[in-house]
Amino acid sequence: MEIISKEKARIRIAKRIAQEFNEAKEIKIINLGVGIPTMVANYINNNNIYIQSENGMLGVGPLAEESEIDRQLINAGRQPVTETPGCCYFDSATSFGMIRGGHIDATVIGAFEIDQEGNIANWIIPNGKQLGVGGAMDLVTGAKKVIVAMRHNQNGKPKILKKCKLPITGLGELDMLVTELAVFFFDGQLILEEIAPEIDIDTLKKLTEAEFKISPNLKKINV
Amino acid sequence: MEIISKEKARIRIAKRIAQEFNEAKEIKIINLGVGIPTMVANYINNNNIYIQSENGMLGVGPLAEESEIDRQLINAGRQPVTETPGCCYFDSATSFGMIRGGHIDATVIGAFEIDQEGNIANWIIPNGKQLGVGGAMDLVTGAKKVIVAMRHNQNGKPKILKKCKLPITGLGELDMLVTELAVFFFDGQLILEEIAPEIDIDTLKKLTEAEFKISPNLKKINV
Amino acid sequence: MIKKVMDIDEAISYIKDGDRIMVGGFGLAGYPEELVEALAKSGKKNLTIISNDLGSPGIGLGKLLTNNQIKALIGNYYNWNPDVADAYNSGRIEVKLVPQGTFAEAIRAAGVGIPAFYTPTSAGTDLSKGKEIKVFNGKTYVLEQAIHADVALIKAHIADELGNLVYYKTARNFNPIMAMAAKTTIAQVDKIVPLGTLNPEHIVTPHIFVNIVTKRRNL
Amino acid sequence: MIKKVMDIDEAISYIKDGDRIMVGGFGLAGYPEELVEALAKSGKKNLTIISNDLGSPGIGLGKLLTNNQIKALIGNYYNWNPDVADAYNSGRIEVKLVPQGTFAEAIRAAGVGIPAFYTPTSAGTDLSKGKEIKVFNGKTYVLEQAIHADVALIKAHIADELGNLVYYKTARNFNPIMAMAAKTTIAQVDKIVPLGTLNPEHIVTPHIFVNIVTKRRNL
Repeated sequence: MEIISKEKARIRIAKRIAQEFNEAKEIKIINLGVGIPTMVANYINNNNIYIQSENGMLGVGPLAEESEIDRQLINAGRQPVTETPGCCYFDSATSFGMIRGGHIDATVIGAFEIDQEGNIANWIIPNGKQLGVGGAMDLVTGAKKVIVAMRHNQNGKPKILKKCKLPITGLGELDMLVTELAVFFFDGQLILEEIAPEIDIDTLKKLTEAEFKISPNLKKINV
Repeated sequence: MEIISKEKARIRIAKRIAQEFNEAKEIKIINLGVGIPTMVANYINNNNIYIQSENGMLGVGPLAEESEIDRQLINAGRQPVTETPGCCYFDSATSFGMIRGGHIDATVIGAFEIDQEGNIANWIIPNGKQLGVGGAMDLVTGAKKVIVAMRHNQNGKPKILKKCKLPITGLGELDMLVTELAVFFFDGQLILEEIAPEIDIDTLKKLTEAEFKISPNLKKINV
Repeated sequence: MIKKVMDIDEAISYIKDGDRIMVGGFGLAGYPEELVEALAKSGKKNLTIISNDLGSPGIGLGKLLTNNQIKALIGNYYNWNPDVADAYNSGRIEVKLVPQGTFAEAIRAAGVGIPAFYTPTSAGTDLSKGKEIKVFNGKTYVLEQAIHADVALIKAHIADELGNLVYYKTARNFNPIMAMAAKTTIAQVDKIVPLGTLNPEHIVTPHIFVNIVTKRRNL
Repeated sequence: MIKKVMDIDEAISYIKDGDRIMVGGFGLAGYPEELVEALAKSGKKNLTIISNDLGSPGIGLGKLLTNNQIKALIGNYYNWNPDVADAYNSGRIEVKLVPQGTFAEAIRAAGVGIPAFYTPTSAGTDLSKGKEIKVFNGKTYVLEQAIHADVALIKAHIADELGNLVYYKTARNFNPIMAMAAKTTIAQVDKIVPLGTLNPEHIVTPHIFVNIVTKRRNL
């Protein structure tokens, strides 16, 4: 039933998003969420990209190796990280000042659901077991570009919907959606820009509840 | 006509206010305005007192001597100052955060007029030649204790009024008023706590337009 | 204003049952381990804990929940400690979730005398329900109120004898803003140095915001 | 986002007639002397200058007024430069007075995405006339809006090659918050050092807020 294995899907999504950043000719500041978003860093090979972590650091380096671990130097996913030259530290109000103030060029986040109005649901699945919002609402509102990284479907159930069923994180904040099967831009509506080489548009439509337009420049995902 | 010369009056006011701070047994942070308030520092002999300047310094030292002058190290009156051990620098938003947030124990300011409702007028005399408010409105609102240092009269005209005629700086913010002739506390009304040795209460009443109560513990100013 | 260097247990004695307590830290980085430990041992109860998260089950701030010392939580991310959802669902504690950026700004606001501010964060979501909204330049904003506390327990790296503070890496997080927002701020530090040792340009938290300094026993 | 080290005149070429320009400094301390000088020479006009004060007559920012480059001022204290009152009274310029603390907070607000906030400052005075007021806990507050700019001209002491900044004594003042509040921030610095030279704990303005770094010619 799976067109692409979970592990391959995650790597493809991360690589495709890294492409966006690898093309940057000017300095860009990005914030990476937990999960696939964190993996994006592994595929960035552009010195113009600097990673901000909302717990108070700009210039986050790779995850710390065993011997480098410092429990007081972590990213927002509580993982031990390293420093890069020119990095700096600041308090949480300044950190979210950067985010809310529109100084972050892009945020890459995961999501449970996306809808055709550009809404993102990624902070809670009401089941009584979760109690947390973190910085998700600030990030989708504040970042100049909101890139969602997620599997196209969840156990065969669509995640790209006509209307989010889960509580939303922000109103129409989506700019770009990357799944293992498709790349969409959002500009008032979803626009399919790239499609996986394994499938055709009819298959994609069956796997996608939301309405979407097809770009006249439709390409194959190439990572 | 003058009961006390201008220079003696200024020194007496500064010394009397310094008394307030010289009694402090705990650390106190104070902010001193331009004019007589700045002179208060000359009479403070208590290591518990630290001076904040709203242009971004805590731990302001004495005015700089000729050889020590650094044009990038000034107080809010644009005078070159010196550092004290443990001093620090911060931006203007943090500086007024200290002030507005109630972290300053006392501010000493000059005034054009005071009234019996505790209003202070010290930011403008509308004559078309002045255009400035500075930090006065923030200081009277934010400081825990607002001490006004001013001459009792201006060329024979009362400055302590029933109602301020000049535009006010803040509503009922006065806590203490020190002139060369009297010390008043304000607690919903003006209360005379100390009187100059040169005059009696009837003379003071003639020189003061505002109504005031007389403290049962009335004392002579003793500096 | 109290201002002195004292022992951890004496410092904790300034906390009363029912107090609103801010605690710095993000996950297990930057929280004042020994102050939290001493608070857990003290048995103080009916506390409102204002913190980013509640550590892990039985670890760090999680201990206060295990000990039934908590009446309410104000914070933003409790998924690292599933005990919180359990306690909330069984009605043992109240929980108020605030988006992390709003949480940080509301703490700073309390420190700088701003009673309320507008933010775009959470507009149109469940977390803005019941809050005042207002449109500026065609965009919707939510009015959020300052978050105050009775006591802030913070962690810093070095203090001078007056209580000027510097921090260490991402252990900084909420500590500098919580220092500003509480009536009494207690800082746990790794080291206390003589006055004049810290470079005035490098001080992050001026001593005006710090009431009590307490030195960490175990480094 | 532009981000590079460039010459002062090239940096100033990013300013257009009619721009809203923030300029750091308090009195004659902490304002970017050479950037202001270059702006005066450039002859750019109809500028709105957002600054604490306007230097002295014909000195510092005062030069821009002498040159008739100013359309409007937003700031708080012009008594050090009597030319300002003259220009205002004769109708040559507009002036908007904002209490200094509100001015600072409104600049920071612009930088951190807060469109408006409540402050107790100026409540009941002439400067709150026409502004929205609201009572919190029995006390009256005034709603103040963020102050944005097209370009910020700031002064710092040292920059690294990325634009991380540290300041010098009371020359810090409005510079760090103005860096956050403008679309384009241009920093005049005394020295540029290689990446990794500045201690990450000592950086006051992270490079995210700085677009152009320009080195002072005359020290």
